[in-house]
Amino acid sequence: MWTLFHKFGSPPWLYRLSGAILRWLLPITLLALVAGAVWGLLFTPPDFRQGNSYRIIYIHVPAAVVALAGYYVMAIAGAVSLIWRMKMADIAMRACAPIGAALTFVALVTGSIWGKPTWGTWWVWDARITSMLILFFLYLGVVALYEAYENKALAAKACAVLSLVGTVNIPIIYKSVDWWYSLHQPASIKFTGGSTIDPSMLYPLLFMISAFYCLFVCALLLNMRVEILEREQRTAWVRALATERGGS
Amino acid sequence: MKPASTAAFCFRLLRRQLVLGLRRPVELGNPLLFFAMVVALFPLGLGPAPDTLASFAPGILWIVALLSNLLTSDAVFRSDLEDGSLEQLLLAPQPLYLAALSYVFAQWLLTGFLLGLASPVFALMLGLAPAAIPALAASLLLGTAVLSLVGGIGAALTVGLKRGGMLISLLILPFYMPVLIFGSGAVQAALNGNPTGPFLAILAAFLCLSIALAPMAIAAGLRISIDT
Amino acid sequence: MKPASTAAFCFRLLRRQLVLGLRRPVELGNPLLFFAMVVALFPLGLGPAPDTLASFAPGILWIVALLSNLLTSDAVFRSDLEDGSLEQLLLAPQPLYLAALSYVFAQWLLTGFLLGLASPVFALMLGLAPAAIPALAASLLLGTAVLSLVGGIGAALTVGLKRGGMLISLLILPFYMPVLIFGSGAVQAALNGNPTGPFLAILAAFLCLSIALAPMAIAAGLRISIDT
Amino acid sequence: MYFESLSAVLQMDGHGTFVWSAYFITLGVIVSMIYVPRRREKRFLRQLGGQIRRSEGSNPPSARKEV
Amino acid sequence: MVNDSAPVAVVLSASELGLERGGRELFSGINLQLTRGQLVQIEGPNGAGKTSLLRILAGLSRYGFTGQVERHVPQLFLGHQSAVKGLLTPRENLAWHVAGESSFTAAAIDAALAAVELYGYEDVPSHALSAGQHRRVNLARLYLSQAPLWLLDEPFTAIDRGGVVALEARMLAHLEQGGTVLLTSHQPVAVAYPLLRLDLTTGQLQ
Amino acid sequence: MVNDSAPVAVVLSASELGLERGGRELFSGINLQLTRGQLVQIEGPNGAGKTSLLRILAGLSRYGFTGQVERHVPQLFLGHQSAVKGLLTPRENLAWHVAGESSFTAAAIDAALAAVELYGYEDVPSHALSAGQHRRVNLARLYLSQAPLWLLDEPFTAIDRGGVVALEARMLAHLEQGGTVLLTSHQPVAVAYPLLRLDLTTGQLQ
Ligand code: HEM
Ligand SMILES: Nc1ncnc2c1ncn2[C@@H]1O[C@H](COP(=O)(O)OP(=O)(O)OP(=O)(O)O)[C@@H](O)[C@H]1O
Ligand SMILES: Nc1ncnc2c1ncn2[C@@H]1O[C@H](COP(=O)(O)OP(=O)(O)OP(=O)(O)O)[C@@H](O)[C@H]1O
Ligand SMILES: [Mg+2]
Ligand SMILES: [Mg+2]
Repeated sequence: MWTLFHKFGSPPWLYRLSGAILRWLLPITLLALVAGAVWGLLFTPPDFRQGNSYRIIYIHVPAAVVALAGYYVMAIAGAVSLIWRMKMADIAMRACAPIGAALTFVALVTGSIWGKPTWGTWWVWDARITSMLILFFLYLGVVALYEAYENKALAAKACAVLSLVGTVNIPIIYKSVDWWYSLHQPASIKFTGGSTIDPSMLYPLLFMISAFYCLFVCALLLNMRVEILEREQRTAWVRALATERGGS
Repeated sequence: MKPASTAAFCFRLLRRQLVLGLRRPVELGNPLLFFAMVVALFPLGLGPAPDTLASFAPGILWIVALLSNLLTSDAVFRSDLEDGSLEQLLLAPQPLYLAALSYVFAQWLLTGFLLGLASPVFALMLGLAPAAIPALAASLLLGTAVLSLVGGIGAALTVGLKRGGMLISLLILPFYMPVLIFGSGAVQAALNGNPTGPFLAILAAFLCLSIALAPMAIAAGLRISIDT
Repeated sequence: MKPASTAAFCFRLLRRQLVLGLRRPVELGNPLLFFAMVVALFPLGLGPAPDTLASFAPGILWIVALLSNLLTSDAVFRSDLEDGSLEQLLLAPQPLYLAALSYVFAQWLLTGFLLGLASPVFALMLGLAPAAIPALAASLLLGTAVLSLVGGIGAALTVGLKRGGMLISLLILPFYMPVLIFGSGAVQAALNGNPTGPFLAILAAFLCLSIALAPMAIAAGLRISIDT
Repeated sequence: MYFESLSAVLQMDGHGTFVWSAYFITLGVIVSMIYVPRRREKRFLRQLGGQIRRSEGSNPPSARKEV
Repeated sequence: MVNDSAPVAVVLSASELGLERGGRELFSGINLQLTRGQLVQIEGPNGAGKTSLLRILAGLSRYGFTGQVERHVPQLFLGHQSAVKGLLTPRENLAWHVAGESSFTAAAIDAALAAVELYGYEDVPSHALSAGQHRRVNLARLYLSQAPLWLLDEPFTAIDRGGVVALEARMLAHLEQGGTVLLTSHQPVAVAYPLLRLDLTTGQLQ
Repeated sequence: MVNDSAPVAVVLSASELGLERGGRELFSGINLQLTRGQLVQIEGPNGAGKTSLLRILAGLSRYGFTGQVERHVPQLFLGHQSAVKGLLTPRENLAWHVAGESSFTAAAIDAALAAVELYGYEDVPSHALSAGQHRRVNLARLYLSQAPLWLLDEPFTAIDRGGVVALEARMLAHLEQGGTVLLTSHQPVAVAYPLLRLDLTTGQLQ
């Protein structure tokens, strides 16, 4: 266990491992995404109330779910980096933020496109949407803070502090936004309950959610690899790699 | 050498920060003027119909309080970083947790506290029903303390940045939102004749939580910021 | 020694200020993000009911634009004063009037201009009727330029002060108010289906007036501020 | 397959613009999520390789230490 | 970390310090044992890394360097920036100093201000002082503090010739009481006391 | 005001200058005629009023003093603050300098940076420079500017010994080309050139 922990702290090991994982995970992920999209777009019946626009659900919901989970991954990595001073946790945390921001962005944009035919408006201040918007700001905050620091070791520490503050706060934010929405009770617009969803829609949705999780892992590893190289650019193994692969 | 006792040190810091704030209304901002100014803008921008203004007064007052806190938070540690005082503070043998708390407390006294005291005047300007005024003042006093503590975290994390701009507003506004919701909720409840106790209790709980945790985050942030 | 031609000098200053602004991408994104977040505060404070929000949208957007301008214009000359660049600027043989104009223009490009371009998105988020959006963008583009010029006067007068600056920015605020009134008036007119031309023409007239006069006031203010 | 013809797929009973634009925006984001780090990695390795070759070929002109 | 188990004579020890900044190695392999009664000057041209080393020794830089530092006694660090608040008077600046030393009496503060020739300026806001007077407010802490170890970064900056002589005398007194002084300075240090030099390029104390 | 009718040799003249700051009279009755080829050092301890006088002569202080100043030629003023923007690189700082001199070529700027030993730092953001390097960016203007009159406030601050020697050589070259240098410094100025001293207490040039 302890040795595994140490191995995770070793950049060249992680770099090689991630290369091996990506070699099969990335194609599988892309294939699954395409398959899921085709399944959702072409092979499922339309929703009886919303017609075909509901097909957006197969990207909207997975993006939202994974974006939310991403914040916790980021915060855990931040905690590890602060407590055990593990360099690779720094790097993982740093890599989570832009991915999470991109997925949140997808959820917001697709949702807003969905809203137009469904509710006739691009945007409503619904509890879930509002808290997702806040999550978007949180991600952007981490990205911006990281970019603003010139010394990347310090940047990672600062982001770790911020994302830890975020973990304490996110449940509070979510609960308060929920409560805020229920207080104002606008009767006009409501999400349908997710529980009544038909299996013919549920299976492709679950499939897409798993594909998005894989996508998250792939993007995370890809980003970590660059980050590892940039941080370790003075070590012998990176320089060997550069002369071997970048020499041409 | 025996260092000053921690209590004496914190008191000294508090006094220093208060004097600095009072000598320089710009630095820690003059939240009251800002508040008055922005409250005056709302009727101009939204149109002066008294009934709509009054019904939105709780939200407006709380948003303005939040903004004025946001703006002044940024400066809590900045001048100390620029003239080297922050280095000295980090070298002090007393716990940084308490020093951070003193800084934030001084900032709150000069902004949130004053604002809470003066809020009835502004509430009357916007035509808020007098029954809601105690709830407004109480929620502002509690809530702005939370805002100051949270704002301190953002300030500590961004103070050392050469290219940070007003990054702080991006970092901490999301964390301000629960306070806004329950703060304006308390006033709204008072307006509707509902009990305000639960709201104030939640704000107090936020305050306890942030007194316990925020100074730690501030201290960590300052140590990072000072390290070039 | 022949000094640089005035046009080249102004262009150089503009470029310098833009690069300084762009070096901190945060700074650039900041007015926009600030705008987005503050817009998000309003539903949280006032409640999410779409129709009230929409009816308040012109006022809210204009007030937020004004605030974000107020906050950024304070900094136009501050860092230059602190590092001694302002002294050098005042010693330059070229007319200070044009140098001041370059500074303000760069500041406007990085705030008001971007904000005007991005405003349709925020307008949609608040549920503003699409018909009013061109009027909103046009009035913001014109109006924020006036705000930047007027704000520059306040910045120039207060930049050298060790204490008491907020008072003068308070003096500047009355000059912001007509812009706010006509700016939100233009959007309101578009909402009601009235012609927006007159409002925009008045804003353009304000702009001409302030281009002619504000840089002179800024130059005078800088000379005073630099004199200890 | 639920749809009868390609044009039905594209139109989706009038919701086609919405559905397809949502999918294409998502596609764009996903592609950039994968493409951007890969390109950064390649470019970084190429730059570093060049830098190493240059420093091996010629000594830096000033006396300062280059690590 | 203040570690009381070390022998009393050693006030600060550092081993194998190395630092790299902006792709340049500034120094490496610096081993340093400062003992009581030592006067050490860090030598090097502009950009050699003197300030960076001093900040590491003081504990202000905590990330990004290699090696170990152990601090055994309280220290007084005076950096490039003077830590003097323009809005406070010199007297207030010293009385409410943030470094957390013991509270000084008003008489002690006045004596220290007199020693740095600020008599008559105690109650002027510090922003109305000249460049040299501003730095002197900070130097007054040398007369107040009881820390055995002084870390001084260019203490003579902006100080006139008389001031430099007085400062050297103060350092001598501190050294003779068993204090330790580690300083950087581009001006020659004229103290009638054995001066050790730390060469950053070799890492040797001579 | 630049006044072309004056005899060419006089670059700056001041008559009966007097200044009072914070209730203290700093100087009075200063009459000064600076001509081409003069090297003048303003003398006085900390707080004597050297910076204040220099700012009056440069035209930065316009109110609050008595007497007249006439400036006949373009000048280069380097003050206590370096006017170097931390976010810009040294090269950009010089290329986009706000003082409005003629646009310098990239080659001239690089040569000036090399002259102040910043070769290799041209493209580093200036906030990542050491204290001395930061000031050197500003001093590079001495190699670029063609102004005949230099007003330098403590130009040697934070500069190492080699840098001071180079700076003195640059001043000598400027003087020999008919330039004028008026400076303040607490360090001795070692230029092989007749040095005049302006004593602020007597107002005399010796
Ligand atoms: C621009 C913002 C958004 C718009 C306009 C929007 C719109 C929609 C619409 C129209 C539906 C279908 C509802 C129905 O079946 O009646 C939906 C479903 C859903 N949305 Fe969003 N959405 C947005 C953002 C979000 C965000 C940020 C999340 C994530 C937290 C989210 C999570 C979901 C989920 C889980 C469903 C499917 C489950 C259900 O039907 O209840 N949406 N959205
Ligand atoms: N934040 C930073 N980022 C990158 N490099 C830096 C940073 N700060 C300093 N440096 C570099 O570190 C080197 C040493 O700086 P330092 O301030 O320690 O020098 P110094 O010896 O004190 O010089 P001086 O005599 O000019 O004060 C310089 O070359 C500088 O370029
Ligand atoms: N803003 C001000 N208000 C009042 N008095 C001031 C102000 N600025 C400076 N003084 C006073 O003017 C005097 C001269 O200051 P000046 O900066 O000219 O001194 P200096 O000769 O340059 O000293 P140094 O060698 O320390 O740089 C000082 O005694 C100072 O107290
Ligand atoms: Mg230094
Ligand atoms: Mg001076």
